[in-house]
This record gives sequence, structure tokens and C-alpha cells, in this order.
Amino acid sequence: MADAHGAAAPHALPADLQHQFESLDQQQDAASFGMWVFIVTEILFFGGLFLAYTIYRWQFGAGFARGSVEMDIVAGTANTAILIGSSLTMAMAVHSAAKGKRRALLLFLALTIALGGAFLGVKAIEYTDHIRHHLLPGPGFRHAGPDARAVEMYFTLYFTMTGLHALHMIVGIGILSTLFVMAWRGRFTAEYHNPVEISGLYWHFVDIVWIFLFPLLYLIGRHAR
Amino acid sequence: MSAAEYLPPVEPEEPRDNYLNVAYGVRSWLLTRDHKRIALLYLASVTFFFFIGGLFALLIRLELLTPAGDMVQAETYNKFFTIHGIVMVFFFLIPSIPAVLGNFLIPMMIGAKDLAFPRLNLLSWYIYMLGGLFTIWAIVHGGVDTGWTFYTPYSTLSSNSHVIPAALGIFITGFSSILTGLNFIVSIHKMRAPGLTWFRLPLFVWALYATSLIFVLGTPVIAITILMVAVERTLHVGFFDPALGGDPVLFQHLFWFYSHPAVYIMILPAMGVISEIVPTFSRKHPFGYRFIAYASVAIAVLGFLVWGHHMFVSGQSVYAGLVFSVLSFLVAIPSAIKVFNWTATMHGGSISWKAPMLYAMGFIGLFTVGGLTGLFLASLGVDVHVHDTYFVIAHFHYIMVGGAVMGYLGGIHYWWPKISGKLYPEVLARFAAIIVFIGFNLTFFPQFILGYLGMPRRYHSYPEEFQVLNVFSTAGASILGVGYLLPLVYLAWSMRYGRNSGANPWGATGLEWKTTSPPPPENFEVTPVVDEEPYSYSAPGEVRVVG
Amino acid sequence: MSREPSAHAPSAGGSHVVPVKVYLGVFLTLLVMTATTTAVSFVDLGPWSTVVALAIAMFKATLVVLFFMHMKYSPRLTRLVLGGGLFWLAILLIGTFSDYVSRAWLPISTR
Amino acid sequence: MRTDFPLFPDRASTMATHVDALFFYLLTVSAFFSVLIAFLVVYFAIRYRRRSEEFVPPRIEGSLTLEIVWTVIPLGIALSFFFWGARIFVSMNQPPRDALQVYIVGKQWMWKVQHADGQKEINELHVPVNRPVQLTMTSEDVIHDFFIPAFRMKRDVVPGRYETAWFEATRAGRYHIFCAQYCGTNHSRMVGWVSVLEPREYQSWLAGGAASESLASAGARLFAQHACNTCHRPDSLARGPNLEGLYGRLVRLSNGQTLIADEAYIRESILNPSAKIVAGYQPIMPTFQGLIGEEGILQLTAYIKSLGKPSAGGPEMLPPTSQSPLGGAVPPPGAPTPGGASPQKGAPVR
Repeated sequence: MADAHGAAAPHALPADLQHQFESLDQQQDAASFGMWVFIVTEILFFGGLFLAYTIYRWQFGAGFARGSVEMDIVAGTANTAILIGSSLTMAMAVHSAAKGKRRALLLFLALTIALGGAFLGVKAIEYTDHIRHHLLPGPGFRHAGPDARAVEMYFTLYFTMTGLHALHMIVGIGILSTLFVMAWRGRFTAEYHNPVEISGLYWHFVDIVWIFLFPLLYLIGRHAR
Repeated sequence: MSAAEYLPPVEPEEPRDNYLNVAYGVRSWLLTRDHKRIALLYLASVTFFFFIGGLFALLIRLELLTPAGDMVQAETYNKFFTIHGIVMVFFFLIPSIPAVLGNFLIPMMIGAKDLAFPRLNLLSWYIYMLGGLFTIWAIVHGGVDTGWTFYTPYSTLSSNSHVIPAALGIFITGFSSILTGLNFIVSIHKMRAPGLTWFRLPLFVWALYATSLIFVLGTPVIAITILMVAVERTLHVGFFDPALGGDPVLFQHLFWFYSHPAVYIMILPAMGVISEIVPTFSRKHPFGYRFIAYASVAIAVLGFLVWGHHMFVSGQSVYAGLVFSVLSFLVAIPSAIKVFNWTATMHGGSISWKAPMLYAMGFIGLFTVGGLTGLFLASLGVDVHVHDTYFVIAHFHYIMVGGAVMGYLGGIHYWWPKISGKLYPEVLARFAAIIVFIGFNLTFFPQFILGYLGMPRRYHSYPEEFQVLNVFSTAGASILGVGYLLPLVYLAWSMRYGRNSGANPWGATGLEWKTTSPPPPENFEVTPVVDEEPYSYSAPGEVRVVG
Repeated sequence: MSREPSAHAPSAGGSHVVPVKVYLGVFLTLLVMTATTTAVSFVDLGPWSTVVALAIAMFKATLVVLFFMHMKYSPRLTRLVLGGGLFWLAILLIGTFSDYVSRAWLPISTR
Repeated sequence: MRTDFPLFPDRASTMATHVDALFFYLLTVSAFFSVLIAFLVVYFAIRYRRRSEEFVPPRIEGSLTLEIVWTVIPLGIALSFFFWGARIFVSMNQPPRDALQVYIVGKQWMWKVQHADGQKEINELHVPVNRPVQLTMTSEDVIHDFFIPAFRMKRDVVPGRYETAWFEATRAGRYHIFCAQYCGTNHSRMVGWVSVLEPREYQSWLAGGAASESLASAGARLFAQHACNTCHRPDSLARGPNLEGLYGRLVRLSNGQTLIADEAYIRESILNPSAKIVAGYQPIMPTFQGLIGEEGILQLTAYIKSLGKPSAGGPEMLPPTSQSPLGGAVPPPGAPTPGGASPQKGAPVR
């Protein structure tokens, strides 16, 4: 990727330095800064949905409570724990990469991918369960009792927000798999492991989105029951 | 004072290896990571979309020649103005200056070899083209008739045109803007040449930094809004459908949260271009450099607080209307400061009337009119009457066409020697600038009168008493159309037959003028070290750098 | 063509290595917090239950950002970026919500 | 082609004079600054044109005082625009209490107008001169916008809720009605005429108009037809709240909230009954969404308004009602009343 420079430099430039940067330090600094700016765009991307959630929950409080009660709280809490676990393994992966321990890096990357897969598995089970109970919004939506319209709005937001989050999980697992392959080939060293780091930032962000989705969608009106 | 007198007596020879002749062939262009080549890719695609949008503009004006609207059916006319809006806003005005001039110049202006993420930069162009493909597909297959604003519940329930492909086109192109903005922010923060502090940066870089803030903070919100419209339209769920509990006004909040800052995305880069042209052609340090720089960032930040002035009569509460109105007046102040500072820069200068300066002077005049008519729309009492009428159309065309397009053309002419290494034909360029100025005013000034008379926008047929003013407007549009074709012709001609321009034909300051024209692939032989204030014209003896 | 790298703040999260002990501590705290928020949701606090749930979520998110994402050891610029993002989210939420809340406060005509 | 085209719109309402005054104030200030900037640019371009390549102008960095001057002055002028505009806007959103009630339903590509005493018009609106008229508007499909340029009045018509606007015509004549929010294929044909009539002509128009039943009596018919009275009966064992004298009265909901019963509350309780359940009642009322159209709801609302008063008097006469306890107080926040002011039933019309 880095093309050799014509002029003989007093010290050989590190192989991973891209030509437009002066030093590896500047390159990694820019990459991390760039990822944080991307995370800001993600915050505002999810922000649109959180705004719709806030407005409609303010208008249809009762309906949202009735919808939230339909959720399987055990699955939700378990999923939150799974994702927090995957954040830990991701942080350990970055930690091992920084220490140059390749085997530990591979182990933790694999663990993170596995936990991510588990999360998606639980979501899949929940989704099929809701669909079976005719809770998928749209023409097929059926909900006994009052406030059917508000409950449908709750499920519209539930499926859109958790669906978008799941999509980000799938992309995250794709990134971690490529990292796994690159790490397997020994691409990362103690000096150059920036891709692992910025993928970690992305993964932790997706975990934080779930940390907010869980209480907002699963825990409303539990006491009402 | 004929044009020939300024030219260097001996024609400078073409520099050995520059970014244009270092590699040839389609692969060298389609897989390039050189920010200068990517800028030229953008130049070609942005020009293509400009003339598509321009074509539909002419069709609209032709249709409005007659009150009965008997050139095309209502359905077709609705598609004309929708496609004109979408193509011009998302595929020309938003990307034009940042992606063409910004991509080309920012690395050179900050003394870097390239942007921070060259591969993301190329990806940004491919994403832009993919989005463009979706939109072209929608146009060819029958077009979309929701207006570029996609208001619900019409766009989600009632329209039977190709809403989803057009919406996807905009959704995808949004990511191209995000990548460009992200690239600029990281590069300006992390890759400035040694000694180049923030207040030694050219004002163009300040303007594009502010624009990038809006790219990064605003575009994601339009992306999620378009996604929600697409989900609602395909799965019949109720985000914005009143029958299912949704609220159409919520769509307007989400839409305008991005779309008002988007109009600052369109004007801020043009302001940056003017802040470069006026000092160069007045040969004077810009008056109030820091105020112009701070004004750019202030516009970007305040621009996010005012979106409600699009919704004064749309069912938004009275109190929210009051708050958004006072904030809208605050956002007008930085623009006023800039206009006063540009004019003050010309005071006591040595002003050359070359084409870029003509465009800049035209910009200052027309942007002032555009900005002041914005105050009419910001004051609640008058907006109730003129909202959604041709007064609004005239206002934003004075800003977009009188401002952004004049700024873009001025910038293209100003940096053309640096991009192509050639000089464009000066007399023809001045003639084109004057034609554009006249055609523009004849097209859009009558629309202010039509607006206050109450002619609503997006009308396929209108009452008879509005016809004469519409005929004036259509006449102006045809002049404007000719005016825009001229630069296309003589700039392309100059690529081949123009005289070599040398490194600094205008005697301008700025790092980009210290390297050769066209610049080498890595911009500078040796990364420059900056040790002087920007726009330092008054250094004695250094009259003009030759070749 | 080498020259001394231009002065930069300590690299963003790159070089600093956080001890494993800290990671485990944060991990356990997060688990406890999750259990707490689920438990609290069964107690009827009226409107306060949402406030508590959000407070716990924000606390968990801050832990993840500070330790797992190395914000604690990152330069000031990175904090500014995240702060800016959250502030803009607040503009979107408060700006729109203020319209919905104030729709009911109409200036009732007394003329 | 009509060559005698106007350059300024008719001025036919009380609001028009205020809006035009502000418009001319804005126009003069804008013209002044535009001409000033244009003149300075041209003058400097000529006065300081480049005479020789060697001349290098002095380096002027700027002046703080000048910057402050052209920040503070524009800010002051801008705020003057704001306050004047805001004052007009607030009065535009305060319909007078004795305004004539007109109900407008926007439907893809036509305006259906209903007067309180039964007249129905399509794309036409007959109003008396020098009398405030309050419009209560809703849409059956997409967003429309009721715009009368001559009155300087415009209001979006949003489906799913009521929007109110008002005007007081000051000059007899026929003026344009436009739809100003893009609403589909025939958006430009969704136009009409408002005819402002002298009082005498208005009375003869009223008399000569449709002989059909008044809005309230049409509502009574619908009320019976949908068997609403099985639950909503004045006697004690009624399962639904008593509707007599409901309009304008304070209603306590099951979740402790209180709100003033107005058109929006009545409309929502018909279309989405479980949204706001009156304290002490069960959510057993079925939804009538899709069964009763917007006009039907307007008729039912007019009927409910006429309940709890001696049998409905003549079309003009608004029989005195008991002064609603809250009178002009601002309703408690959270009660989703329509965009415009909820009209209070005040003193009868003399």
C-alpha cells in the first residue's frame, strides 16, 4: 500500500505509512479522529429515530407501555449482558493487539464475533415470536384491547430501531471477520494495529446504542402489570 | 489596459510531470487516489447533472409561458419541477464547490500531499455516481412527482410515481457528502503544513471547514428521514400517516433540520471562493480576516437552529414560530458581516476586472438581495402571506443561482490555470459573466413581484393576470441558459488550445500558487513551511511571481 | 524527504494501554447496572421510572466511552467531537419537542 | 395576453394593511442596503481600478469598531423586523370570539365549505363584509393550504387535525383562493373564489341558499343513525359520558389530566375513543374511523355543541350558554387542541 519514496530517507519509513502522512503517529491519529467523526454521524443517524420515539411516546404513553409489556424482558436483559460482554472482549482484543500478542488477539476477535452472533440469534427468536403474534406493523398487525393504533406505532419504532441496530451489528461482524483474517496473516504488530482500534470504537458505539434501546423499548410500564 | 499587456512576455513551458500527464488511460482515472484527479471526476459528473437540472428548468419556464399550462399535462409538469429540484439540490449545488474545488485545493492550501483518506475520497465519488444512477433510473422510468421536499403523506400514501428509487438516490448520495465532509475535517485538523496555524489558513479552507461541519452533522438526519419515508411507503406503517397515529409535521421537522443547513452547505463554499477572489483581484489583505473566518463557523452553527421558519404556517405552534423567527434573524447577521467585509476589502485596492472578479462582484450584489429577501421570509407577519409563493422561489434562487452558481463559476475561472495549466480566453469569459448576470436578473426579479401578488409555487396553470411577469421570467431563463453554455465551450477549448498560465498568473498569495500549474502528483517538491501571515501582498519588491 | 513530524497531541487512544483490571472492573459494573435497571423497572416510580432508566443508561454509556473507547486517555479534540455530536442531537430533540409541547399553549383570544 | 396586469395585490382585509405596512418597511430597508452595497462595489471597482502592475495597496487588516458597528446596527434593525412581524403573527392566531364559524374540508383537488347553518359550497366561500370569519379546516387525504392573497391569509390544512385561521374582509368583491401546499396532480386546479358581500346581499344569499337542514340537525340525524344515544344518554345508567353542555366544559380524564372539550377533543374521541377516556368510564366505545367522514364529524360536532341548550335557535343566533368556568384561561398544557385557538362560547351575538 505504501509506495517507496524516491529520495533515500535517513531512516526507512515504516511499511504501513501511507504516502500522504508524515509519520505513523499522524496517520493513526487521523484514523482515530476520523472514526470519532463517523461516530458523530451515526449518533445523528440514530438520533432521527430517537426523536420519533420521544414524540410518539409523549403522545401515546399508554400504548407504548402496553406494547413494551409484550417484550420478553429476559431476552432483552440477556442481550444487553451479551453485548456488554462483547464490548469487553473487543476491548481485550485491542489490548492484545497493542501488546502484539497475536494469539490473544485472534481469540478475543473470535469471542466478540461469537457474542455478536449470539445477540443476533436472540433477536431473530424475538422477531419470529412477535411476527407469530401478529405484532409486525402493517396490514397484518392485530392487537386486542384498546390503543391498537398506539401499540402499532410502538412496534413500528421497535422494529425500525432494533432492525437498524441489528444491521449495524451485521456490518460490525463483517468488519471483525476481515480483521480476523488480517490478524491471522500477521498483518498487525504492536506499532501498527490501528484498524483493530477503530473497529473497536465502532463496535463499542453499536453497544452503546443498544444500552439506550434496551430501557427505552423493553422497560416501559413494567410496573403496570 | 488591454488584456495582452499582463501576460508574461515569454510563454512558460509546460512543467515536466504533473498530475495530468503522469499516467494515462481509463484505469488511471477510475482507480485514482489523487485528490486532484478525483476533483476532475467530480467536475465532469457535477457539470453533467447541472445541465440536466438546467434542461428541466427551461422546460418549467416554457410551460409557464401560458396561464393555461397547455404545453404538458399537470402530471408531467409536477415531475419537471421535482426532478429540477432533486438534481440541482442534491447533485449540483451540494457537491459542486466542495467536491470539485475543495477536493482539488484543500490539500494544496494546507500544504499536504493529499487528503487524509484518499481511498474514502474515491469511494465518495463512486457513491455519488451510484446515487446519481438511481435518480437517472427514476427519471427515465417515469420520474417522481413529490417535489424535492418529499412532503408526507403525499410522498408516502398518495404519489404513484417512482418515489423509492429517487429517495434511495438521495439516501446514497448523502453518504458521499458525509465522506467528503469527514475527509476535509480530518485533513484540516491533522495534516496542515508546519507553521500553518488556523489563522494563517486561507478563508476558503475556513469556509469549507464550516461546510464540512454541516455535512457531518446534518446529512445523517436526512438519511434517516428518507429511510423512514421508504419504510412507511413500502411496509404501510405509520411514521407520518395520520390515520395510523403518525404526524406529517414531524416529517417536516426532520426534513428541514437537515435541509436548512443544506442551503448553508450550498452558499458557504461560494462565500469561501469570493473571500479568495476579492483579495487577489484587489491585491489587498482581506478586511477583517478573523471576522470572515468566525462568520463562516457561526453560519454553520446557527444554521442548525432555524429550521422552523419553513413551517410557520404548517401547523407548528405559535411559540415555536416566534423562537425560530428570532433565531432566523440572528443567522442573517454573519452573512451581513461577510458582505460588508468583502466590500471593505475592495476599498483602497488595485482592482482588476478579470472574469473571476466580475463573478465575485456579481455575487456580492445578488447575494445581498437574496439575503435581505430572506429577512422578509423570517419575519412572521410577511411570511404568512409569501410562504410557498414565487417570492420564496425568487429568494432562494437569488442565493443559489445568484450566489452559489456565480461563486462556483468564479472559482472555476479563478483556479482554472492551476487545474489545467492553461489560461481561458479572457474577453469571452467577461462577456459570459455579463450575460449570466443579465439573464439571471431578468429571470428572477419578476418572481418577487409574482410572489407578493400571491402566485403559489409549483403551479402548472395560473390566473391570467400573472402571465406578463412569467413571460419576462422565461425570456430571462433563455438568456441565462445561453450564458451557462459559454463557459462549457471556451473552458474545454482552453484545455487544448489555451496559453500556458505559469504557476501564478494572478499574482495571488496562498500555497496552491507556490507550486507549478498543473501541480505535480504530490503537490509540492518539498512540503512547504509557512512562516508569514496569509494574503501578504504588501511584501515590498515581490510584485508578481513569474512561471 | 523526512522531517520532524509536526507537533501533535498524544495520539488518539493509540499508544495508551489500559490495564486489564480496569476493563474487568468496568465490565462488572456494567452488568450490575443492567441488572439494576431491569429490577428498577418493576418498581412503580411514576414519571421518574423513565428518568432513572435513562440516567442508568447514560452512566453505562459514559463508562463504555471513557474506558473501552479510551476517551479518558484521548486528546481534547476527541472529547470536543463527541460533545459536539451529543449537543447537536440535543438541538434536534429539544427544538422539535419544544414545538409539540407548546402547541397547547395557545394565546386564547379575549378580544 | 392581459397587458393590464397588477403589480400589487388587492388589499381586502384588516390584516392586509398591517402586513403591507411591515412589507414596505422591509422593502425600504432592503432597497437601501442593496443599493448601498451595489454602489460601493461599482464605485470601488472604478475608483481603485488597477492602473499599474507595480502598485501594491497598503495592508489594511480591518478595524474592530467598524466590525462592531455593522454587527450591532443590522442586529437592531433585524430585531425590529422580528417584533413587528411577531405582533402581526400573534394577532393572526387569535380569532375574535364572535367570529362567524365556517368549516372547510380540503380534499384532493377541491375545497368543501360548510357554513354553521347548513350552506354547502365547493370552491366557493360567501362571507359578509366587515365581519370576522373563523375557518376551522381539516383535510381528508394529504396536506393542503388555504391561501387568500387578498386577505394576506394562509394556513396549512393538515389531515388528522383541525387548523384554524381567521380574517375580516373590508372590501366587497371576488378574490382568489389558492391551494399553496403541493398536493398532487391538480394542485394548481384546487382554486376557488371568495365572494365578500354587503350585509343585505349576504342575507339574501343565506336565505336563497340551500334549503337543506342546518349542520346541527344533520348531526342529530347522524347521532341517531349510528345509535350513539344507546350509551350517550342524559340518564344515570348511560355507559357513555353525558354530552349535554359538553362543549367548552372542563373534562377530567381517567389518567388525571384535565382539558377543555373542543372540536379536536370531540373529533379524536369519535375517531380514536380510547386516546382520552373520561374519568369513571370504561374504554368500550368502538372507533368510527372510516365509518364517519370529516363532514360527518363536523356535523356531529355542531350537534354536540347545540346540546345542553334550548332547542337550536335560528342559524345566526348563538343561544347564550352558561359562561364556561375557565372562560379565557389558557388550557393546561398537554391537552392537544388544534393549531388555532379553541373558540370559547362567550356572550351571545347582539
